[in-house]
Amino acid sequence: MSENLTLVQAVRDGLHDGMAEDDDVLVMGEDVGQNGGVFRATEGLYEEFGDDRVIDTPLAESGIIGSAVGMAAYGLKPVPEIQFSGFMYPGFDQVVSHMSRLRTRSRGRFTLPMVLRAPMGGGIRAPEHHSESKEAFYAHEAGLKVAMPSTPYDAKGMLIASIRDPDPVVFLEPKKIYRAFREDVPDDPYEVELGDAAVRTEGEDVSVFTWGAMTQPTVEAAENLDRIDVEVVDLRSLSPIDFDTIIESFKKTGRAAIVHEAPNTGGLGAEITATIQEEALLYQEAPVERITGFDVPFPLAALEDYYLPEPARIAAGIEEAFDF
Amino acid sequence: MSENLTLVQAVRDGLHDGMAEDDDVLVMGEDVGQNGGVFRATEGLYEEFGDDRVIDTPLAESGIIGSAVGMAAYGLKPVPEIQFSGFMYPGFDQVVSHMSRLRTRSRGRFTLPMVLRAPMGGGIRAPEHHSESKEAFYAHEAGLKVAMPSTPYDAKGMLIASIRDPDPVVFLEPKKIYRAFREDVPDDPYEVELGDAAVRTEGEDVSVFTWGAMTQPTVEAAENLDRIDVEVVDLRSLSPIDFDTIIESFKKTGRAAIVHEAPNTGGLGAEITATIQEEALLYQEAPVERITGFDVPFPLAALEDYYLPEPARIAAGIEEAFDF
Amino acid sequence: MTETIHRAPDDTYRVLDENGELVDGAEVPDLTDDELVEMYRYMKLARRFDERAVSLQRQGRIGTYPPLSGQEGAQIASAMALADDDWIVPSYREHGASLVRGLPLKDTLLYWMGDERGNAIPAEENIFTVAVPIASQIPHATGMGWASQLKDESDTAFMCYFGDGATSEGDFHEGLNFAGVYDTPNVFFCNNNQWAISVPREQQTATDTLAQKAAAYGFEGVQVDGMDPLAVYQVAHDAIEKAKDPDEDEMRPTLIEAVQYRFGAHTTADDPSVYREESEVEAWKDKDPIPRLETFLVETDRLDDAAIESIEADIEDAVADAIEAAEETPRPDPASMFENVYAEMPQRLEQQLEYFQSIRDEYGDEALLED
Amino acid sequence: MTETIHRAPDDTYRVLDENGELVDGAEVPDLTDDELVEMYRYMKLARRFDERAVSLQRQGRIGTYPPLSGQEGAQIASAMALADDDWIVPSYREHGASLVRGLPLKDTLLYWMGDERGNAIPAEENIFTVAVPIASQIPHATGMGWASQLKDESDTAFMCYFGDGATSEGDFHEGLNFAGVYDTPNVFFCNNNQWAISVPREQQTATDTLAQKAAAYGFEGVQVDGMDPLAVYQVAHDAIEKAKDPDEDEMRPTLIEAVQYRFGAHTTADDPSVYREESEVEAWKDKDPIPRLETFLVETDRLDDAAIESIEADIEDAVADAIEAAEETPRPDPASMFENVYAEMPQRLEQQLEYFQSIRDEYGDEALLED
Ligand SMILES: Cc1ncc(C[n+]2csc(CCOP(=O)(O)OP(=O)(O)O)c2C)c(N)n1
Ligand SMILES: Cc1ncc(C[n+]2csc(CCOP(=O)(O)OP(=O)(O)O)c2C)c(N)n1
Ligand SMILES: [Mg+2]
Ligand SMILES: [Mg+2]
Repeated sequence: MSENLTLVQAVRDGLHDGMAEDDDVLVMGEDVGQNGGVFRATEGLYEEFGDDRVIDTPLAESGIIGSAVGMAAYGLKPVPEIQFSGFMYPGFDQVVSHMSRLRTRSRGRFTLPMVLRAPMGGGIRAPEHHSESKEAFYAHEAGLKVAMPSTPYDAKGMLIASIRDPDPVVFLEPKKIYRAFREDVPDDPYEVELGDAAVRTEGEDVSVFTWGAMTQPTVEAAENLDRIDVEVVDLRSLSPIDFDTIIESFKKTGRAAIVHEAPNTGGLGAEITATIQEEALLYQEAPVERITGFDVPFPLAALEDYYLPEPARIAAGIEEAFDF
Repeated sequence: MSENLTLVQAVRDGLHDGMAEDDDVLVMGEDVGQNGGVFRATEGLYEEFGDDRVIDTPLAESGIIGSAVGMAAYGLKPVPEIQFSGFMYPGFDQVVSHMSRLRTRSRGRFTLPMVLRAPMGGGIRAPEHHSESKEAFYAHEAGLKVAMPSTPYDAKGMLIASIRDPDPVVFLEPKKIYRAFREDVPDDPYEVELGDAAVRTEGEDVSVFTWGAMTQPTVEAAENLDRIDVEVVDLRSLSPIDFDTIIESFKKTGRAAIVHEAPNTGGLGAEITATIQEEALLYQEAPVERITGFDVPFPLAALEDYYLPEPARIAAGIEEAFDF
Repeated sequence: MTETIHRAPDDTYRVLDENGELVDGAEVPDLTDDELVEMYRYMKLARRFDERAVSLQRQGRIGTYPPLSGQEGAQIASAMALADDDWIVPSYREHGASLVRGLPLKDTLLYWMGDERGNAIPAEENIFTVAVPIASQIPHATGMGWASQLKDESDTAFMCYFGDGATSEGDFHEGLNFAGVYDTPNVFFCNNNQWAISVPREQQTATDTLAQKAAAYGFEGVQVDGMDPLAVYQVAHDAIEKAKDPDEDEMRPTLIEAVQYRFGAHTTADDPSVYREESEVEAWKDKDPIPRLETFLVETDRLDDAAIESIEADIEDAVADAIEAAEETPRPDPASMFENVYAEMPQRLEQQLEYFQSIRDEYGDEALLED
Repeated sequence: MTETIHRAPDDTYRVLDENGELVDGAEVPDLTDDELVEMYRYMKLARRFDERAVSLQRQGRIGTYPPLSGQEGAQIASAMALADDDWIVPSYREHGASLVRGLPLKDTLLYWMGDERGNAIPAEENIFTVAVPIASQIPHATGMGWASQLKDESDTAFMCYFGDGATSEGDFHEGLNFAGVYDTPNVFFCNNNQWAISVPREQQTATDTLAQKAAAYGFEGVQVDGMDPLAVYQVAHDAIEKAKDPDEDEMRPTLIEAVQYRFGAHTTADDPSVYREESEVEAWKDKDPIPRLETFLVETDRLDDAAIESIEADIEDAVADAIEAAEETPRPDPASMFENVYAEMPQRLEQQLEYFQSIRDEYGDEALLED
């Protein structure tokens, strides 16, 4: 049995099933309770599971993440929500100093089966600080896993995999596509394995690696490019990254582009490019193109379309890689 | 006139001269006053400039950075110190949400001539959280400049350039080499321009890009490698990065290695590699080698030597690049 | 003079009752009739602006907008208590206070239209940029006050605004603690509107009042009826005085908790019916600061129907003009997003700008815009 | 029963005076003679361990180490007040409290020798890992207490330790505020040793006491003489009781400010003579908790010279054994740094481990070590 769901509904479904199958799972954060989350990602959970498992917290990100660390160390499986990924930073110390490394520091005595969810990215005409894409921060921090689904099916499956995972996962949800399209999503819980990329479009000429909300415009750009046979790979998991799939695709095409909305310098596009040339330089026929956000603070709504890679700019980048 | 100083003494000298030439410059942080800083980087400043300009603060990093933002916006030039870069994170929100972007957000009405100093990196047998190397976080954040000197001369010159700079600078000091060696440092204030790399050793075979405390072992490794003519470039400035010098060197050698102590995945080695292949793929004769920290939390003292790249491992990496 | 401030944190200061009558023993603040009418005018203007902004958002003419209706008393009166050289350090909901301080309504609109120029505070106005990350502006305000002191200024106060939810953030704590330690000339003005989006004040903290949190910093905390503009004015005025010129045994900073209510949604993206009862809203509407002040002014012969009518006409025009000016402002130049990142554009950014312009040239802006 | 806790924040609770005499009207806590002697023994052991550890550091046999001398009264007595199922959530200076709770001294040494295995708390002990980032453990303690409540446990208390400096951090504020809101079974035990490295308590905050900061969270804050182990025991005991089983009108959490002094340096890397007078240290040494308790025990015939001697001999052995055990522990396997990062090692880490082992094989460990 399945239902036709948007991505945010699939997130909600994943939370629901995760809570239903394991009493230790709980959801906490600002406005996640009666309000059902500012994006409705926790809608109805409060009514079903009660205020002991769907907890409205005070407005304090370090308190949320830090107390979730304590809860997880004490045997619960908290799924804290940070309302927007741009508001993770007041709690960033708890993420990088504790969440990522309690297992290491205690040599395995204390572990953190927790999932830190946050809507991320631009594209919804949101106010300042609401549109950031800083997945590179989390992927650079050992001890964390980082996931970013781009479809409703993956959203539910990866969220369930994250909740069941014994390690802490930063689960970033591209809010631009929260409601962009629907997909059949099984009613029962299922897992989409963390660490596995998905080939969205097969092709022979250029490999394009992307994730999150950039997957859609990348597939669109690929479709528009009649003369180039593009392979689109959606990484989905940003730590660990599925380099096997990346390298395999690249060895086939010898040409690649990477699309992400995060700023160019120091974004994960650099990591992927570096690894490609480490593992497959002899296959490389052209520079790997990076089609990314610019090295500027994410602009307010009036200019955000110009900041975000969209099909025309992506196609131009793919053509560069192809025509080199 | 000059004096033979260690790196930390040169930092102190730079602070001193910066304060002496401009009454708006002030130093603030935990234990920077009477105690002279836990590394003595502010020694004697309290006595000379008084407690209005060398200010011991409460133990609160967000308070320190946030109030420095307010001070700088109001016309002062604060130089806050964070005691160890691993303790930047409680104030990380102030760094990425405000310090980096107040100029942008106010369209230039408010600007932040401030320098955020912090000792960074491993190698001094320090306790947990005292050895981090996370320069990639700051370099990924538009609006910040990031500096990391590797010599006493540069430390003073870059610090003065940073203090005079109209924009906020994150000034990271590799504490492993705070007292490792001495160098003649001019008594008078001078600038080492931000954004300029320094070629430490010229060579024809392999270009090695590094910064901070890794410069020394890299130069040592280069010297040990008789059969390979190595060029060592110390980036010094990590935002902006001097890509002109990098690309020029690479075009000459066609081979490169990058040495940093930060974790491999998502470190700035990736950025440099990606840019090299973007700008000079046709010159590339071997994969760019990354010789870095591992993707694990920085280990406690007993194992830190194994974590940090040292001459043997660096030499092995350079050989890989050469022998490919 | 500072009896309004030296009081128990739960001893709420009041001047006007809900019917606009002076409460027993209360004194009208030392304001001229013109100033009192001006206060009224600003409150009406802020209210009218708010109504129009909400409706512009519904029509898709501006983006998400945070309404302030119900909170005009606290905002306008507190801002009016400031001297010209004083500063305000606002959150995102202080259009009212900013208006008093000289920010054109057009700028407020531009900002919520997603145009950064709306946040480019005119050079002569002592208003800090809008801060969206909750409580993050509090250390800035402390730092500004501290800087002013270090510069040997002695006559400037810094009024920082934030909400009830903000009191839970670490930055509230650190900012107020620094203010206590350095005895900075700050007034911390908490607009306790009972809700942080859907989280009620009672779930934000276990204390009876927010004012009592000042005990953790060594200075005074006081509650004021935030729906009573005259009470707010007096308390703000006294706190500002104390910030500039405290008595021997007084500390400069004050935490003011202005108890009030947000009549509307948290922002236009919010639906409060999910989390609160309409009856609660109605009960608070009985305390609406505008009719309250109006009654007082009319009954004390400071205002009459003709004046009200002319004020209303004026306001209508002012808001319409602001909307027109905002809507007539050409959209920002896309290339402007590369400006003001640094004083001087670094080479890599220049390259990105060049590439950006070449893409625009090649494909046209249309191709770069979402439909 | 909780009169020790329901008192003004500056009404410091005391049982023994500086000479080890009961203060007027004070009661000796309900402890057996054996328990009282045990308290004394633990304090002596902690002190002796501390002396040896400092000297080991001077000899280069361990790394940087944070001494606890002067603070034994607060640490030992508070930890002894806990039941077996209770937890402690320490900072980096609680070797004394951890010792009482069952952490082998050998582990403490290993940790400060830079061996992570020293932080691998034995599975049966209810001790959380050491937290170095100041105040960051406070939200953890709240989260653990909260989790215990959500699991319907009702008889577990969570004692969180931190210093005076920690009270300035945002995490102190957020952690205590959450504890108030969810009424968690926590005791927040502030070891106010007057100094945060070189920053004196008076520069940390403008308040008269740290205890009064509890007013910001809606629960009790109380000061206790932290150099008086019997007073500390009683207050900790009562706070723990209240955490588990509060009266109708009580909240579970308590903030305890234990006023005490660090006799030694902040850590072995610190030189306190730069920032504080020796006379201050001497004045506090007059309040040393160990002779104070000793006098009391001797004068009340609970202890005699023979017993003291045998305790001292015992302690000498225990510390020597711990040092021997730590020094005999083989250095950790270098490859162990790749373990325990994740439950399962990801492929890239496996590759890095493989590369690391190949480098070790090729060059030998000597080449990888700094001289
Ligand atoms: C650090 C941070 N966390 C979360 C948010 C999202 N958010 C915006 S407004 C708001 C509620 C604020 O409540 P309050 O402080 O009472 O101010 P009010 O909106 O009621 O004026 C939240 C949670 C944010 N802007 N910043
Ligand atoms: C977040 C953070 N900032 C700075 C430090 C560096 N540091 C270590 S101990 C210390 C002082 C702590 O003082 P206090 O809380 O009073 O505890 P005490 O050491 O006196 O027991 C500082 C500043 C740190 N460990 N963590
Ligand atoms: Mg509110
Ligand atoms: Mg202390």
